[in-house]
Formats: sequence, structure tokens, C-alpha cells
Amino acid sequence: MTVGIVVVSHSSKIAEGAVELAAQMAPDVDLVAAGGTDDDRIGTSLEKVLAAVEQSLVDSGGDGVVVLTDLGSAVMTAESAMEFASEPDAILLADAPLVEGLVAAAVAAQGGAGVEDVRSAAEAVGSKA
Amino acid sequence: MTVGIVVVSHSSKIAEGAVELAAQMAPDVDLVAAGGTDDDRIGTSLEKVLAAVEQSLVDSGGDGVVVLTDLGSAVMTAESAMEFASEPDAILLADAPLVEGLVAAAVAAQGGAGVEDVRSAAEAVGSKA
Amino acid sequence: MGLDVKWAQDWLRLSAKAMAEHRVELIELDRPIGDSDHGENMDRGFQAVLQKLDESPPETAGAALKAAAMALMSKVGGAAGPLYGTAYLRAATSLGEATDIDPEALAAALIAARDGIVARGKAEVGDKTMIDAWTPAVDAASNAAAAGQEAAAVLEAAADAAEAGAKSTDPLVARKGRASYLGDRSAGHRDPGAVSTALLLRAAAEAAAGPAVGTGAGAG
Amino acid sequence: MGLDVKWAQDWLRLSAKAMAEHRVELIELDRPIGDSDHGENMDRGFQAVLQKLDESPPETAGAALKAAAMALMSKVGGAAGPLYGTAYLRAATSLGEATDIDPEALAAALIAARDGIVARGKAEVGDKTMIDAWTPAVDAASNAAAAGQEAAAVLEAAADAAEAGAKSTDPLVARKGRASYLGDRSAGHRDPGAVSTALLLRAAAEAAAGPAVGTGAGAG
Ligand SMILES: Nc1ncnc2c1ncn2[C@@H]1O[C@H](COP(=O)(O)OP(=O)(O)O)[C@@H](O)[C@H]1O
Ligand SMILES: Nc1ncnc2c1ncn2[C@@H]1O[C@H](COP(=O)(O)OP(=O)(O)O)[C@@H](O)[C@H]1O
Ligand SMILES: [Mg+2]
Ligand SMILES: [Mg+2]
Ligand SMILES: [Mg+2]
Ligand SMILES: [Mg+2]
Repeated sequence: MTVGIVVVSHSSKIAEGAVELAAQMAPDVDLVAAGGTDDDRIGTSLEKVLAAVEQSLVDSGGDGVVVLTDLGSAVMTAESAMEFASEPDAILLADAPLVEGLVAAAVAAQGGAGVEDVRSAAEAVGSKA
Repeated sequence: MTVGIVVVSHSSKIAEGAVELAAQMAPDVDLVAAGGTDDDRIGTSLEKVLAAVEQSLVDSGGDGVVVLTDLGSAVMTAESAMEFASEPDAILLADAPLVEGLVAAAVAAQGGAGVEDVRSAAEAVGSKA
Repeated sequence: MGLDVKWAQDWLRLSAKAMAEHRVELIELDRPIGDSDHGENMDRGFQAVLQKLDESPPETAGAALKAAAMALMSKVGGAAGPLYGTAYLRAATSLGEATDIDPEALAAALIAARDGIVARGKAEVGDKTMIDAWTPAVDAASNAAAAGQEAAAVLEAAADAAEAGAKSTDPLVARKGRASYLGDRSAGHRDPGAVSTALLLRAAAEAAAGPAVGTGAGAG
Repeated sequence: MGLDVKWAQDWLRLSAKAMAEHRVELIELDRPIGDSDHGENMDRGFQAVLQKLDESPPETAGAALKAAAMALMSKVGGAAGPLYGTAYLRAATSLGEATDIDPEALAAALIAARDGIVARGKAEVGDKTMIDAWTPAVDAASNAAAAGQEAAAVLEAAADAAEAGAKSTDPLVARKGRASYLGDRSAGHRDPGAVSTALLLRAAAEAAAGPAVGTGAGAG
């Protein structure tokens, strides 16, 4: 088991692409994309995010979930989803750039890091490696 | 005319999604996606990036081009492309998070900012608005 | 007799009507300082609210607002979704099972709604957001309730203050939301979320003042 | 008689062969500390090099390396693309129009290649990258050339040093490239780019030592 990661973006393409990119370096980590509105316009959807978070809670088998977001309203949607989630305490929101933070978080999770360390890895992303 | 922006990502989905997202706030700015390898695997392609930069140089009609990148090898591909570009001095590379920096840069360009200010807008992106 | 579920349903139906009617206006307001979707977002969100109300008519005002909250959070797609969703959810919690909402309880619910938006979005008055409409509105509502006015008058005071608050955003520089990307260039434009807030509170006042509207009103 | 375009073509053809043969090994090296594509990247890149050589046979060693550089930059897809591309481009510039490359010119071209990688990637020795193979290799080549050795011996010294350099990356913690995401966990693995560098320099030595290979050799 590893920490699960949910990618909340305004764009389903961004979320899916970011998951594909990070999966290359973290094949054993459950990465779940939650991008776009429920009808795949640009925007976010509480239902999509909540479903992704719940799936990730199951996939990660108690190891916890880190959520990455793009713009501010994605943060607000993610925070709302956390209020409705079955295990809010197992979910941490990262204040990190979406793509760059995701790769760092996924690599940390792949290496067996705990949920706090996975979040820290995302948030520590600075200049491009 | 506004400054042009090129989005270099390892993923064509990320590049396209980011362009769609930013275009909503910057409908008059020429945003060009250059994501993925030439056969659309995860990676970058000098040819794609060079073609995007040249197109952006034309679209922006002399106002200059700002290039955003995701991971380190995208930076190196972008730098290589700049060496081959017809007007290297008109192209600035931004050290900024791809999605978040792009939105900030696009909004600055939409507002008529010059090429240096567009890059600064991308690089100034901090916590999520 | 205070407000009841019929009022809540009328409010939501009049809100949906207002969002549909002002769809283009809200889109145009969101264009120069946003992403041109606020009218689309709010219209879609309130169409989903109407559908929810029709599917399972609520028993209480609180239940109506809670159903609206869930619909808005899921369907709006923009910042306004979690913000209004949280607002309506907190208002619903504040009202609880009440079936006869007096002016004090009404003002308290509006305050809870505003506090929910602040908790979610961290905006202060002056940041050029919907909070610039909400905060004067809840202040006016509290004052009217404390002065012993009826629910309809409390909501009218709130709507008037929200409209003034929305206008007050014109010269402001945005410090929250997408408009903050524009920096100083955000000045000289009215905040779309503040305008939608004023429309929603006007709908609340009309629902309290006027006759029933729409179809499924008054199940409780 | 020094090295010529036939050597350059043989080098590139033997490189392509080595990349194809070591494809899986390079992929496996890239798995624990990267994204499992280095073998795929290099194989694809050198297949494109072969195609370019066949399409328009180069007249000089410099032209051969320049064609290779363009193919690698366009087709590799990973960090190795701009890095090796820049290396081959700088080597080509260093060689210029030369048709009879003496050991000094050869060593200078290898130094130019290494300097190009450093300019592009900003790595130092000890960062656990291909530079840990290139720098000892160019040092060994320079020394061999200064000691008056033949081109083949210069390249053999470079290849030997690159192999040792690649092994030296095993205990290192990566400070550049994808492997740097792993921090301390990158230790205990060999850097795939350092290994491919050793393979490429071994191919260069073989091309200088042995008989012609492949099809389109020796157009100049
Ligand atoms: N952090 C915030 N706090 C309060 N209100 C906000 C905040 N961010 C955005 N808003 C409000 O949301 C409105 C925009 O809503 P909308 O267009 O639906 O979302 P988006 O900006 O995601 O497209 C703004 O006009 C503003 O009133
Ligand atoms: N900044 C750099 N400087 C020098 N070499 C680097 C740098 N970044 C990566 N490399 C080399 O590139 C190799 C990885 O190449 P490859 O797998 O093709 O690219 P990617 O990491 O983009 O998938 C690494 O093993 C390392 O030797
Ligand atoms: Mg909007
Ligand atoms: Mg929006
Ligand atoms: Mg790789
Ligand atoms: Mg790669």
C-alpha cells in the first residue's frame, strides 16, 4: 500500500495528463484524476472530486490521501469535498503547483512515504529538477 | 497584438488542457500547446516545440514569446529550441509552475503587458488565488 | 407566522428565474475580470436546484436549502459553486428543523451563510468578491430584525444593502478569486459574484413578500 | 591518417546497435530512479539517426554528428535528447569541416561535447548523471592524446573511463534530472544516462579500431 493521490484540475485533460506523467515514476501509486465539470467543461465538480477522494481512500487502504489542485476554485471544491468525505482526517490538501507537485508527491508515495511526507514533497517543489 | 505564449509539457493532454484553461481568461492571446513526443508519448519533442515557438513568433507579430515548461527535460528541450529559433532574443523562458504560471502569464498578456512583464507574472505565481 | 418551506422553495425558484434572466449579464460581468462563465455557472447550478426540488420536495426550509447546496456544489463548476454551496449548507444548519422562521432566526441563517463563504474563500470586505454584497446584507438584516421588523422587511433590507454592496465593488482592486490575477486592472469593473448575490437576496425578499411562484411550492 | 566520416558513420551505426541491444537494460536502470524510458528513448533516437544517415549520407564527420544531433533532439523525447543532441552538435562544431581528425582534434571534440551537456543540464561531477561518465572520459581522452596515442587508443581510454564513471554513480545521491526527485533513495542505483554514455563511447572506440560496419559507410 502507498498513500493515494487525487488530482483536482479545472481541465479533465490536465488531470489525466498529469496522472499519466506521474504514473511513469510511480507505477505502484494510486493516482486518481478529477478534472473538469460533470459534463467535462472547464471547471470543477464536487461529485467528481468526492468520488475520486473516496476511491483513493479505499485504494490507499488507510495510508491516507493527498489532494493536489490547480486554481483557487479547485482548492475550494477540494475543501468542500473533504467536508463530505467519509474520512476527512485521512485527507491532506497540498499547497503546491499541480503538475510539478504531483510528480514530487507521487515519487515520495512510491518510495513509501507517509501522507504528511507526501504532502511535504509536493509543497517543497521549487525550481525544476 | 499581444505577447505569445508556448506551453511545453511532457503530456499533450496537459499542454492542451492548460491552453484551454488559460484561453478562458485570455481570449485574445495566442497560446500554443507543444506537449508530448512527436508520436504523442509522454516526453518532449524539439520539432514540436520549435514549430510552436515559430508559430508564436509569427502570431505575436514582434511582441515576443514566453515559454512555460513542466519538468526539467522540458526546460532543456525549450532551451534547445530557442537556439534554433529564428528570433531567439524575442523568446523568454519562464521559471514558473506550468498551469498556474500560464494562467497568470496569459492574463498579463491579455492586459497588454510586454514580454518581460508576462514572464514576471508567471514567475510571481505564489499561493493559489 | 414566520417563513416556512414554501418561502424557501419560492426563494429557490425565483433565484433560478433570476439566474436564467441575468445569465448573459453575469457572463458579461465575468468577461473582463474573469473567465466569462459566472452566468452560465449560476444558471446551470439553479437548474439543477429546480430538478432536485421537483424530484424530492423538501419538508422544511432547511432541507430545501441543503438540497440546493448540494446541487450548486456539484453543478456550478466555478468558485461560486463551493462558495454558495457552503453558504446554503450553513444556512440550512442554522435553520435546523424550524418550520416557522422568525426574523431573528432568518438573520442568524444569513449570517451563517456569509460566515460559510468567508470560511471557504477567506475573503474580507473590500476584496472585490461576493462578500462585499453579503456582509452589508447580513448587517442590514440583523439591524432590521433587531428593530423588530418582519421577515419580508428584513430580507428587503438585505437585498437593498447587497445591491449597494455590489455597486461598491466597481472601483476595488480584486484580492481574491480569478479577478485578482488582473491586479490593478480589475478596478473599474463590477464583481459578478456580488451581483449574483444581490439577485439571490432580492429573490429571497420577493419570495417572502409576494404570492407563490412556480409549481412544486408549499409541500410542508 | 586520422579519423574521417567513415569513422563517424560507423560510430553512429554501432551506437544504434548498442542502444537496441541494451534497450531493456537501460529501461531497467531507469525504472527505480526514473521513468523507465531511457532505453526506449535512446533506441528510438538512434533509429532516427540511422534513417537520417541513409536518407542523406554525410560528407564529413562533423556533418554526420550534426545530423545525429538533430535526430536525437527530435526523437529521444526525454532529457537525454537535448543533452546528447547538444553534445553531438558541439562536437560537430568543434570538428568543423575536418576530414582527417587527429587525436588532439578528437579529444577537443569530446570536450566540446561534454561542455555542451554541462551548458544544457548544469550538472557537475557527483550529481549522478551522464556527466559522471563524460568528464572522466574526456579527461582520459585528453591525457591519451597528449601522451601521443592514436585515435583508437584515445577513444578506448575514454570508453574505459566512462565505464568506470558509470559504475561510480552507484552510491551517489542524484542532484539533477528525474532521479533527484528521489533524494537519498536514488543511492544504490546506477545512472542510466551514464551507462548509455559508456556504451556510446565504447562504440566510438570500436568504430576507430575495427573494420567497417553496416551499409552506408564511407561516403567521404
Ligand atoms: N475566495 C473568494 N471568496 C469569496 N468570493 C469569491 C472568491 N473567489 C471567487 N469569488 C466570487 O466568485 C465569483 C466568480 O464565480 P464564478 O465565475 O462562478 O467562478 P470562477 O471564477 O471559478 O469562474 C467572483 O465574482 C467572486 O464574487
Ligand atoms: N541536468 C542533467 N544534466 C546531465 N544529465 C542529465 C540531466 N538530467 C538528466 N540527465 C541524464 O539523463 C538521463 C535520463 O535520460 P532519459 O530517461 O532519456 O530522460 P528522462 O529523465 O526525461 O526520462 C539520466 O540518467 C541522466 O544521466
Ligand atoms: Mg468565472
Ligand atoms: Mg470558471
Ligand atoms: Mg527516463
Ligand atoms: Mg522520460
